[in-house]
Amino acid sequence: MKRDVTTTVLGAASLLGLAVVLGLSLTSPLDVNQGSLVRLMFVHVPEAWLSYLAYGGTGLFGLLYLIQRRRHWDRLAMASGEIGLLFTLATIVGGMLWAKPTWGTYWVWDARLTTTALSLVVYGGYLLIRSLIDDPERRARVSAVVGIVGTLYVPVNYMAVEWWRGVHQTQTLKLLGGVRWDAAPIYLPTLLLSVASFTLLYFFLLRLRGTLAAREEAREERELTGVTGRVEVARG
Amino acid sequence: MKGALRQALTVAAKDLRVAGRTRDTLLATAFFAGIVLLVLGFALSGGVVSRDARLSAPLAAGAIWTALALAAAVGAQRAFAQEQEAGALEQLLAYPGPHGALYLGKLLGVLPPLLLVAAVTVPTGLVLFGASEAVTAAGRALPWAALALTTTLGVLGFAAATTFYGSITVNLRAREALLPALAFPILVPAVLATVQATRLLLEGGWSPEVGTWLTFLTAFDLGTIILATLLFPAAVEG
Amino acid sequence: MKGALRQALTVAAKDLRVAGRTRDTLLATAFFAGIVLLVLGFALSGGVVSRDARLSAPLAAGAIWTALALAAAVGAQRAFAQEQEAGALEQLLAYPGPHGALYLGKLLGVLPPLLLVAAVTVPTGLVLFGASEAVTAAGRALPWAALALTTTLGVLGFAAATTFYGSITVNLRAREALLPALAFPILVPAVLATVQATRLLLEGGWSPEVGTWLTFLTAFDLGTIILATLLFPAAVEG
Amino acid sequence: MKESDPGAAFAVQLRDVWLRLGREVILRGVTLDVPAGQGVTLLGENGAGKTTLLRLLSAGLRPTRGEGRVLGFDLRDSRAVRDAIHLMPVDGGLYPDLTAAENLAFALRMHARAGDVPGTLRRVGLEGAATRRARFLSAGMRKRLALARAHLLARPVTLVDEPFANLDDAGRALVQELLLELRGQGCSLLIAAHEPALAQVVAPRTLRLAGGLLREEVPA
Amino acid sequence: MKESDPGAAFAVQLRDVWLRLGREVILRGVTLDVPAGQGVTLLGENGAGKTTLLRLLSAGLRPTRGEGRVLGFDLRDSRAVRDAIHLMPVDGGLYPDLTAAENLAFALRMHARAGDVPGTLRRVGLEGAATRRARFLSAGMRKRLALARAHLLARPVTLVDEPFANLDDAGRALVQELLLELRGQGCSLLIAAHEPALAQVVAPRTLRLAGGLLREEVPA
Ligand code: HEM
Ligand SMILES: Nc1ncnc2c1ncn2[C@@H]1O[C@H](COP(=O)(O)OP(=O)(O)OP(=O)(O)O)[C@@H](O)[C@H]1O
Ligand SMILES: Nc1ncnc2c1ncn2[C@@H]1O[C@H](COP(=O)(O)OP(=O)(O)OP(=O)(O)O)[C@@H](O)[C@H]1O
Ligand SMILES: [Mg+2]
Ligand SMILES: [Mg+2]
Repeated sequence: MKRDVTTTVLGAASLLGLAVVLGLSLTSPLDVNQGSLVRLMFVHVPEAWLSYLAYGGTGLFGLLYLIQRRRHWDRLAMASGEIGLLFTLATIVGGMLWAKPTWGTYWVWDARLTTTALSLVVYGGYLLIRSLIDDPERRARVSAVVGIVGTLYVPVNYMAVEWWRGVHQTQTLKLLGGVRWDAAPIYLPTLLLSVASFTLLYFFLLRLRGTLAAREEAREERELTGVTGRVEVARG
Repeated sequence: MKGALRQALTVAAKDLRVAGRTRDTLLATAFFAGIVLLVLGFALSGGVVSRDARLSAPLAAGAIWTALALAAAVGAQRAFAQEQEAGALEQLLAYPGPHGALYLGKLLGVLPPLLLVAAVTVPTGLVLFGASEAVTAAGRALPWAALALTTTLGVLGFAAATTFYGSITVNLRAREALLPALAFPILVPAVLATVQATRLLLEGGWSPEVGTWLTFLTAFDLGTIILATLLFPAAVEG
Repeated sequence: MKGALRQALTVAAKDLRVAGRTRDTLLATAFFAGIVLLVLGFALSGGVVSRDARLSAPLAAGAIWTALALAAAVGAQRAFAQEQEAGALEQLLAYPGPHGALYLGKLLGVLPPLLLVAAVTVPTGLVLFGASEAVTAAGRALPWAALALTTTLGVLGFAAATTFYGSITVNLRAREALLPALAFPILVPAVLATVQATRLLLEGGWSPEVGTWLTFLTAFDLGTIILATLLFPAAVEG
Repeated sequence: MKESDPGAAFAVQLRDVWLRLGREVILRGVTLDVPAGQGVTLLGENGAGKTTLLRLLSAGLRPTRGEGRVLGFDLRDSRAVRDAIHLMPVDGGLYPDLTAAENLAFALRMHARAGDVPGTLRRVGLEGAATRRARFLSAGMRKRLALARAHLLARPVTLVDEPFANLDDAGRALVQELLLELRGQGCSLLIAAHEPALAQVVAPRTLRLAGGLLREEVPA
Repeated sequence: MKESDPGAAFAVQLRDVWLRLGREVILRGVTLDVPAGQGVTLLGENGAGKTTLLRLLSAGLRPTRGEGRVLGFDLRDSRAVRDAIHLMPVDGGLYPDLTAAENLAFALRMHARAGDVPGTLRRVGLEGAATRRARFLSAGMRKRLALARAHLLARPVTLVDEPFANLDDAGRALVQELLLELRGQGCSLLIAAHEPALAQVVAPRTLRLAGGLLREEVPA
C-alpha cells in the first residue's frame, strides 16, 4: 500500500493543534462562576461543532452519491455519519457531566438538549439502516436518502429551538448565552484554535475511515468474484 | 403530469378499497393510539395532576399528538407491508410512470383512516385529560373548527413523513420498530407545532400565535411532501 | 405436557433466532422505546410542566410505561406477522401437539428482547424525567429491587396481553372486526397496576399499597396467560 | 405420542363430506377410502378443490357436513390427526427468514424427531444453499426444500400438493425417487398434481375431483 | 407516453452483464440479442438465474456490471423500460385483497389503458370468480389471472416466468393460445419455463442459462 501523505499531514496537524489547545486551556485563567469547569468549553463546543460538520458531510456526500452514483461518496457519507454519531455522543456525555455541577442536574428538557439527543437517534438510525441492507448499491441509495433527510433535520430543529424559546423563556438558554458572553474575550482565541483543530481532525478521520472502507469493500469484491478471475476490483 | 396524478389516485383508491374491506389498518392504528392515551391517562390523571387546571392543556396536547404520531407510523407501515405481501410491491414499482406518483398515492390512501382515528382520538384525549372541562369551566367554548384544522394539518404532516419512511423500512427486518424510530425525529417540528397550537387553542382560543404555528405546520407539510416525492424514487428503485 | 413444553421452547428459540439474527429487532425496539421517551419528554415537559417537581414521578411512570407498552405491542405484532408471511402460520398450526403451546412459545419469544429493552428504558426514563433526582433529593434511595420486580411483572403482563391480541388479529375475517375492540380492554388492568406501582414507588418507596398493586399484577399475568393459552386454539383454528 | 393407530387398516376414510368456504360449496359429498400404505394421485381442473381437500385431511379445515377419519382418528380430533399427517403445501410454507437448514431442523424439533439435515439437503441438491435464507431461494429450490422436509418427517400419511410444479427435469425425477422411498417405508401418499404421468409412477391409483365429487379414474 | 421506440430493431440487448445478489454472483457475463417480435424460451436448472434475469430486464434489479437495452432504452433509464415491458412473475404479484376483476382494472388504469376485463376473465375461465378476492383463488386460478393481465396489457416486450406451472391441461393450452396471440400482435416474448416442449410452440428460439452464462440451444 502506498503511503497516503495527505492523511498523514492532516493527522499530524490536528494532533499538534489539539496539543496546543490542551496547553492553552490548562494555563487559562479560571472563570468567576465556574472555576476550572470552564475548561470543558474547549472540548464541548468544538465537539458539538464537529458533529454538525459531520452531519452536513453525510447529507452532502449522500446527495453527491445520488447524482453521480460513485461508491466513493457513499463511503465518505458513512464515515461522516459514524464520526458525527461519535462526537454527538461525546457532546452529550461531556455536556451531562458539565451540567451536573453547573445546573445541578444531568438532564433538563431544554430544546437544545432534546434536539441533540434526537440527532443521535437520526444518525443511529442511519447507521442501523446501513447495517440492515446487504446489497451495496441499494444500501448506498437508501442511506443517501436517509442521510439527506436527516441533515435537513439539523437546521429545522435549530429554528424549532428559536420558536420554542419564543414561547417559554427557559433560563437554561439564557445561562448558556450568558456564559458565552462573559467568557468570550478571554477564551475566544483558545476556543477558535480548538475549533480549527477539531475541523482538521474531522477531515483526518474522514479520510482514514474512507480509506479503510474502500479496502474492506475491495477485499469483499475480490473474495466474491475471485473465483472467476475476470472481474477487476470495482473502484469508486 | 396528468398521468402521474391519475396513477396516484388509482393507488389511493385501491388502498382505500382494501382498507375498507379488511379493516386491519384501521384496527392497528386505533390500537396504538388507544394504548398511548390509556397509559398516559392513567399515569397522569391521578394525584397532583388532575387537580391542577393549568396542566390539563399541555398534557392533553402532548398525549394526543404522541398518540397520533404513532398511529401515523403504524398506518404507513401497514400501507407498505400490504404491498409486499405476495410480491405485489415489486409489481407496483414496475408500472410505468414516475415513482413519485406512487408515494403520493400511498399518502392519499393512508390519510383517510388516519383522519378517522384522529377524529376519535382528539375528543377522547381532551375529555380524558380534563382539558375540555377546564375550557368550559373558564367560560369559553371549545374552538372545534380551529382544532379540526390543526388536526388535519398535523395528521397530514405525520402521514407524509411516515409514509416516506415506510417505503424504506418495508424491505427490512424489524421494520415495525424501525419505522417509528426513524420517522419521529423528523416529526419533531410537526409535533412541536401541533402541540403548541393545540395547547394555545385550549388555553385561550384562537390567537395570532396559533396562526403562526399553523403557518409553520403548513410549510412543514408542503416541504415534506415535495422532498419525499423527489427522494422516493431513489429509496425504492431496484 | 413435556412435549408441549418442548414445542413452546422450539417456537421461542426460532423466534429469538430470527429476532437475534443480527440483533436488529432488539436494536430497533430499544431505539423505538428511546424515541418514545424523548418525544414524550419533548411533548409533555415544556413550559409549566417541567418546573413542577411533584410531576416527575407520574411523568416518569407514564412515559416509561407508554414506551414499554408500545414496545410490547410492536413485538407481539411482529411475532405473528412473521408467521403469516408465506403461509407459515397454517404450517405451524399443523404440527402435532396442543395449540396452546404455540401461544406460550410466541410469548417466550417476545419476552427476552422486551425485558432487555425494559432494563434500559426504566433507568433512562427515570433520569430523563428527573424522577431519580427527585427521589435522591428527598433523601431516599431508589427502590431498585422493587422497580425491577414491577418491571418484570408489568412487561410479562403487557407481552401476554398483546401477544394474545396479536393472535386474534392475525387471521381476522371482516365479520370479526369487533373482536379486537373487545380484547383491547384486557390491557387496562395491566396498565393501571404498573403505572400506579411505579408512581407510588417513586413517590414514597415501598408501601403496602405497592404490594397490593403487585399482587394484583401477578394475578393479572397468571390469569391472562392461562386464559390466552386456553383461548388461543379457538382463535387460530381454521 | 402415538405414531399411528396400528390397527387402522385405512389411511383415510371420508363419508359424504361437504365443505363450504365463504359463499362457495367446494366439496359436495366426497366419499373416499384409502387403505394404509396406498398411493393416490388426485387430479382435477384448476379450482376443482384438490388443495381444499388436502387441507381438510390435514385438519386445517373442518368439514361442513359428513365425517372423516385419518388412520382411524376422527377428523374433529385435530391433535391426533396432526400427529399422523404432513401436508406439503404448494407454496412451501417455509419461514422466509430462517435458512434452509434451520427450516428443516425446526420442523424436526416440532415433531420431536431426529434426522439427518445435511444429508437430506445434499440429496435434494441444496447443500450449497443450506445457510441461505428461504426468502432468497428460487421457486424450484423452495419446492425442493419443502420436499426435503416431507421426506425427513416421513409421516404415516403424507399429502403432497403439486410436487412437480416449478421443478426442472432432475427435480421431478428426484420427487419421484423420494416419494417412492416414503411409500417403501409404508407411508400412505396422496398427491395432487397436474402431471398424471409423473405422479402415477409413485401413486398408481387415480382419482379425479370434479363438480365437488370424487370419481375413480381408470388409467387409459 | 411512447408505446415503444419504433426504430428499435432489438427488443432486448445485453452486453456482458454481471449481477450479484447478496454474496452470490448470479449472472457472469450474459450477452443477448433478441430482435423485436421474436419469442425466446429460457431454460435452466432450478436456481440457474432465470427469474433473476427477467427481473433485471424489467428494471427491477440493476446490473452490477455491463450494459443492457430494452427496445433501445438503456436499462438504467428505468422509466422508459417500465413503460415498454411487463413481467408476469411466478407468484402472480396480485393484490390478495382485491377481487380478480379489480386486480385487472387496477393494472389497466396504472397503464392508462382501456380493456375488456369481463371478456378477458371469461377467456381464462374465471368468469365465475370475478368478484372473488385473489387470496381465495386456487394456485392455478391465480396463474390464469396473472396471464389475463399480461394479455390485457400486451406490452411490446412481455416476460413470462413459468407460465405452465400449476395449470391443468386446458390451462396450458390457454397459455399457448394467449401468448401466441400476443406474438401475433408483434410483442416480443421471453418465457422462462421447465417445459421446453410447451414453450417452444410459442417461442421457438431456445436459450439455456447455466453457470451464470447464456448459451444458444439447438433443438435436437
Ligand atoms: C446534556 C448536556 C448538554 C448537551 C447535550 C449540550 C449540547 C450542545 C450542543 C449540541 C451545542 C452546539 C450547538 C449550539 O450552539 O446550539 C452546545 C454548545 C454549547 N454548550 Fe452545551 N450541551 C450540554 C450542556 C452544557 C452545559 C452544562 C454548558 C455550560 C454550563 C454548556 C455550554 C455550552 C456552550 C457555552 C456552548 C457554545 C455556545 C453556543 O453555541 O450557544 N452546554 N451544547
Ligand atoms: N376462503 C375461500 N372463500 C371462497 N372460495 C374459496 C376460498 N378458498 C378457496 N376457495 C375456492 O375454492 C375452489 C377450490 O380451490 P382449491 O385451491 O382447492 O383448488 P385446486 O383444485 O387446488 O386448484 P389448483 O389446481 O388451481 O391448485 C376455488 O374455486 C377457490 O376459489
Ligand atoms: N437476494 C439474494 N441473495 C442471495 N442469493 C439470491 C438472492 N436472490 C436470489 N438468489 C439466488 O440466486 C439464484 C438464482 O435464483 P433464480 O430465482 O433466478 O433462479 P431460477 O433460475 O428462476 O430458478 P427456478 O427454476 O427454481 O425458478 C438462486 O441460487 C438463489 O438462491
Ligand atoms: Mg391447488
Ligand atoms: Mg424462477
